[in-house]
Amino acid sequence: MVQETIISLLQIVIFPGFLFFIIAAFFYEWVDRKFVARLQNRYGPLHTGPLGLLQPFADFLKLLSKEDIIPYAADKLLFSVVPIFMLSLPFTALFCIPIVNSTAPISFEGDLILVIFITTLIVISVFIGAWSSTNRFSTIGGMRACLQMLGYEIPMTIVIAGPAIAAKTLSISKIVQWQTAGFWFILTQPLGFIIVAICFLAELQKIPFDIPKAETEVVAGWLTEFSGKKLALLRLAGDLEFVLAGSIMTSLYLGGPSGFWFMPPFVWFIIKLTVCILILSNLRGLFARFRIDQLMRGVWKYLTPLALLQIILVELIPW
Amino acid sequence: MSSLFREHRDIIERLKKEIGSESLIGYEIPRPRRIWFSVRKEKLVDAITHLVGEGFVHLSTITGLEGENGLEVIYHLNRKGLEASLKVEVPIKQPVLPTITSIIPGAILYEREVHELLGVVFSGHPNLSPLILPEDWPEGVYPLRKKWTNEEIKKKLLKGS
Amino acid sequence: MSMEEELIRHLLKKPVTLRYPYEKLPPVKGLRGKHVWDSERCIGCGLCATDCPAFAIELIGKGLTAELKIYLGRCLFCGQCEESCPREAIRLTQLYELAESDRKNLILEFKREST
Amino acid sequence: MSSIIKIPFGPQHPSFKEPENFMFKVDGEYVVDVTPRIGYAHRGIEKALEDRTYILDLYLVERICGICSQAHTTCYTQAVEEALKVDVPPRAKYIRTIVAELERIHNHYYWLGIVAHEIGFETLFMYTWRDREIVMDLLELLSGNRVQYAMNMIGGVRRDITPEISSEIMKGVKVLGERMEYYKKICSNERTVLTRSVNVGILKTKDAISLCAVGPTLRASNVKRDVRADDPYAAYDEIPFHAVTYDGCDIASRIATRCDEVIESVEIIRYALGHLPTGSIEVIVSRLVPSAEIVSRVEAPRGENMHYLKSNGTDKPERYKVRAPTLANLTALCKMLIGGYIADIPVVIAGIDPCFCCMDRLTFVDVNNDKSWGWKGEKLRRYGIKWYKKQ
Repeated sequence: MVQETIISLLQIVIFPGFLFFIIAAFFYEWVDRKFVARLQNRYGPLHTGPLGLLQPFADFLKLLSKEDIIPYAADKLLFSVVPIFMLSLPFTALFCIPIVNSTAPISFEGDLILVIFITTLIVISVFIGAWSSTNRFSTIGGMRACLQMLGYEIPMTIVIAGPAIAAKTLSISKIVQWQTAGFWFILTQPLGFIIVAICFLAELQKIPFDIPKAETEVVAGWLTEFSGKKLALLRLAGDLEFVLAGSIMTSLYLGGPSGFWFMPPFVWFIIKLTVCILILSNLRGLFARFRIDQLMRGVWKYLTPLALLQIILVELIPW
Repeated sequence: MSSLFREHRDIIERLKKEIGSESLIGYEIPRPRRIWFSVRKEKLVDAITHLVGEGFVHLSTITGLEGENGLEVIYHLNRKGLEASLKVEVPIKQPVLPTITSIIPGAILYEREVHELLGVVFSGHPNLSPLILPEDWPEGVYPLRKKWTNEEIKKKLLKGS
Repeated sequence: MSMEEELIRHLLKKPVTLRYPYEKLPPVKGLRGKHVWDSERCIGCGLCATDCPAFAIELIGKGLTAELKIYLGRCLFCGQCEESCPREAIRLTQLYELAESDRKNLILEFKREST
Repeated sequence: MSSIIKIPFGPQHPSFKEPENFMFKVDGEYVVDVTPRIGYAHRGIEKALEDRTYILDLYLVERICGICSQAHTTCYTQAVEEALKVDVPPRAKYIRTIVAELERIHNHYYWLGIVAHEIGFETLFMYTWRDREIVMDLLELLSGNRVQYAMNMIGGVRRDITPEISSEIMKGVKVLGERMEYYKKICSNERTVLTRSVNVGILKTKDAISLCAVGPTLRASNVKRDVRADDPYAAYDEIPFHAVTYDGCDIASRIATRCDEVIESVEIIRYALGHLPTGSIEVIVSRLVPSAEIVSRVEAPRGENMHYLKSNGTDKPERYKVRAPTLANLTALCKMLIGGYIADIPVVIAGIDPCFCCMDRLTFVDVNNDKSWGWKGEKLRRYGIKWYKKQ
C-alpha cells in the first residue's frame, strides 16, 4: 500500500508531474525561440549551455536574483498573489493531459470542461494582475487581454466540443483512448485543428494577437510593473501555458500518447507536442500584429461561424 | 538657356506690374532656376499672394537673419524647381511682419521658428508660442541675433537659473 | 501570399549573424581607423590641428621638433587630418578595435625619438 | 460631447528612436487634435555653424542626421562651391550621385524595417535589416565608413571608384533590387500588412500641397515633385529617371512609393556606373569664400533638403540655415494623425520617416497653457480600450 502512494507521489512530483512540466516549459521556450530565430535567419540563444539550451533557465535565475518592486499605489496582496495563482493554473490543467499512458493522473468525466475553465481563469488572473498594479500601461494591457478573451474564447470552446461529441465523452483520457482505437480527429476535423491553433495563439498572446503586450504601443502591457521573482513566475506560467496549449492540441486532435510502431507512448507524445509547438511558432513568425478592433471584427465575422460549421460537420459525419 | 532667363524676367515684370515698381526694391538672377527679389515690408502680402497665384505654391522655408541694417526675413517659394526668394527688411527696433499662414497654411511652423530665434513678431499668426527652445528660456534672448554671442547666452542662462 | 516559403527556405540556411568575437570580417582596405604618425615627414605646420572638426589633435612645440597628441575619445575618424596634411605625415590605418579600459590609453602620444 | 482627453505621447516612448513628444487630444479612440512638442534634440547647430570655418562645418553639417548625411553634405558643398563659383569635375558629380542613391537605398530599407516593426511584423523587420547590411558594406567599401561616409569635400569627392569597387557595387545593387521587389510583393499582398496600412494616415493631395509636404510623403499623395527631376543637381541632369508617384495617400502607398524608389535608385546607380566619366575627382579651392547668398536644394531620402548660405568673404559663414525634410512634413503629419485611430499613431508617425535630430536642428514646441497633467509615458491605449468596451 505504502509503495503505491510513494509511486503515485513520485509520479505527481517527478515524472509526469511538476519537474517534468517545468523542464518541458523551459525546453519548449528554447525550441520556440530557436525555431523563430532560424526562420528569421539568425541564431537565437547561443552561449548558455550547449546551443543555448539553458537560456530560458538562465533568464529565470537572473530574474529571481533581481530586485522585486511592488509599486507604491498597487494593491499589495493581490499584486503578490497573482503570479503564484497564475503559475498553479497551467499545472492543474497539465495533470488532466494523458502523457505516459492513455489515462491522465486526473481523469474524470468532464475534465475537458475543467481545462477550458482554467484557460479562462488565466485571463481573469491576467486582468486582476494588471488592475492591481495600477500602472496605466498594465491597465490598458489588462483591458486588451479581456477584450481579446471575449473574442477567441467562444470559437475555441465550440470547436473543442467537436472531438468530445465525436468520442461521446467529456474526458480527455477517454477521447485519447477513442482515438488510439479509431483514428485521429485531425483527419475528420482539420478545420477544428486550425481554429484551435489560431485561438491558442490568441490565448498565449503570440505575435499576430500580442496586442496586450504590444511593446511598440503599450510598453509591456500587463507585465509592466512586475519585476524580480514575480516576473520570473509569470514568464514560467507563460511557458507552461504554451506547453498546455500544445498538449491540448496533441491529445484532442493527434491522439495523445498513441503510436503504431515500437516506440513507447511517451516518446510519441513528445514528438506530437513538438510538432504542435513548431506549428504555433511558425505562425508566430508569419504575421503582423492586428489592431484590437480588427481582431474583434475578424474573430466574430470569420472564426465563430467557421467553428459553428465545424460542429455541424461533426454532427453530420457519423464517425 | 536664354529662354529660361526670359521666363524668369517675365515673372519679375509681372510682379513689378502687380505691386508697383517702387516697392520692388531689387531683383537678381544669379543662375538658372533661382530668382531673388527684395520687396518693401508693406507689399509683402500682395507679393506672396501674386506669386502663389503664379504657381509658387510650395514654401520651402522662411529664413531669418540679422543683416547690416536690421533684420531680414527671406521667403523661399518654389514652383517645379524654380526657387523664388523674397527678401523683406524689418527694422530691429520694431520687428513686425504680417503673417502669410492664411495664404500658405504650411508657413505656420516656419514663422514660429523665426519668431522664436530672431524675435520677428508675425501679426495675425494663430498661435505664436515658442517652438524650439525649452520652456524656461529667458525672455527676450534671441539666439540668432548678433548681439547674443555664446558667452552672452551662457551668462544670461546661468544668471537666470 | 505570405512569407511562408521564404521562411522555410531560410530554415536550413546558415544564419547571417556574424558571431563577432569568434568570427571577424577582414577590415575593408579604405577603413578609417587608428592614426599613424610619421615623424620624419611631419614639419609641424599644425594644419591637421586647425582642420580637425572635433579639435581632437593637439600640437606640442613648433616646426621640426613638434609632437602630436591625439585624443581618440574625441576623434570622429573622418580623415580630414589625413586630407589636410601637406606631407602625408599622418595616416589612418585599418585598426578599428580601440576599446580601452583606462581613459588615459585613449590619448595617443606621438613622441619624436630624442636623438 | 464625450470627454476630450489630453494624452502626451511621451518623449520617452518605445516606438520613437529619438526624443519626441506629441500632445494628443483624444475623443475615445479617435484623435481630435495633436500638437507636437519637439526640441529635445535641439543642438543649436545653426549658431555653431557660424563660428566654425567652412572645413569644420562640413563635418558638423554631416552629423545633423545619421542616415541622410550624404544629402546634407552634398547640399552644403554645392552651396559653398556655388559661392566660390567653382565647377566640380564631372567624375566627382557622378560619384556624388552614386553615393546619394546608395544612401537612399540604405534609408528606405531602414525605414521599411521600422514600419514593419511598428505594425508588429518582426520577421519582415529582421529580413529588411539583414539586406540593409549589403548596402552598408558597399558604402564601407567605397568610403571607409558604414554611416558617416565623409565622401564629399568642398570642390569634389575624396575617394575614387576603382573598377573592382564598381563591379562590387554592381553585384550588391542587383541583389538589393531583387530583394526589394520581393518585399514590395509582400507588402502589397500580405493580408495582415494591408489591414494595418490601407486607409491609415490619410493625407489628401490638396492638403499635401497646401501644407508644403515633401519627399515620398508628398509623392504618395499623387504630387509629382522631386528635386532630382525639377531642379537637377550633381549628375541628375544627365541620368534618365522618373519620379515615382502613387495616389493611395495612405501608408500602403508610402510603402509602395519607397519600394519603387529603391528599384529606381538601382537603375540610376547602374546607369551612372556605366557612364562614369574619367578625369580628376576634386578641385583645390581657396579657404576664403567670397560674399554671396546661395539657396541649395537636394532630394534627401526623406524629402527636399534646403540649405541657405550667406557668406561674407571670410572663412566662416555669416548665416547658414538648414531646413530638414521632416520639418516640412510635420504639419502634414499632424493632419494625418487627426481623425485616425490611436492604435495607428506609431505607424503613422513612422510613416513620414521622421528624423527628429534632423528636425530638431530647429523644431517646434506648443506649450499649451491650460492645465495639462503630464502622464509619464503613453496611456492613450487605455482610453481607446475603455471606449471599445462601451461600444
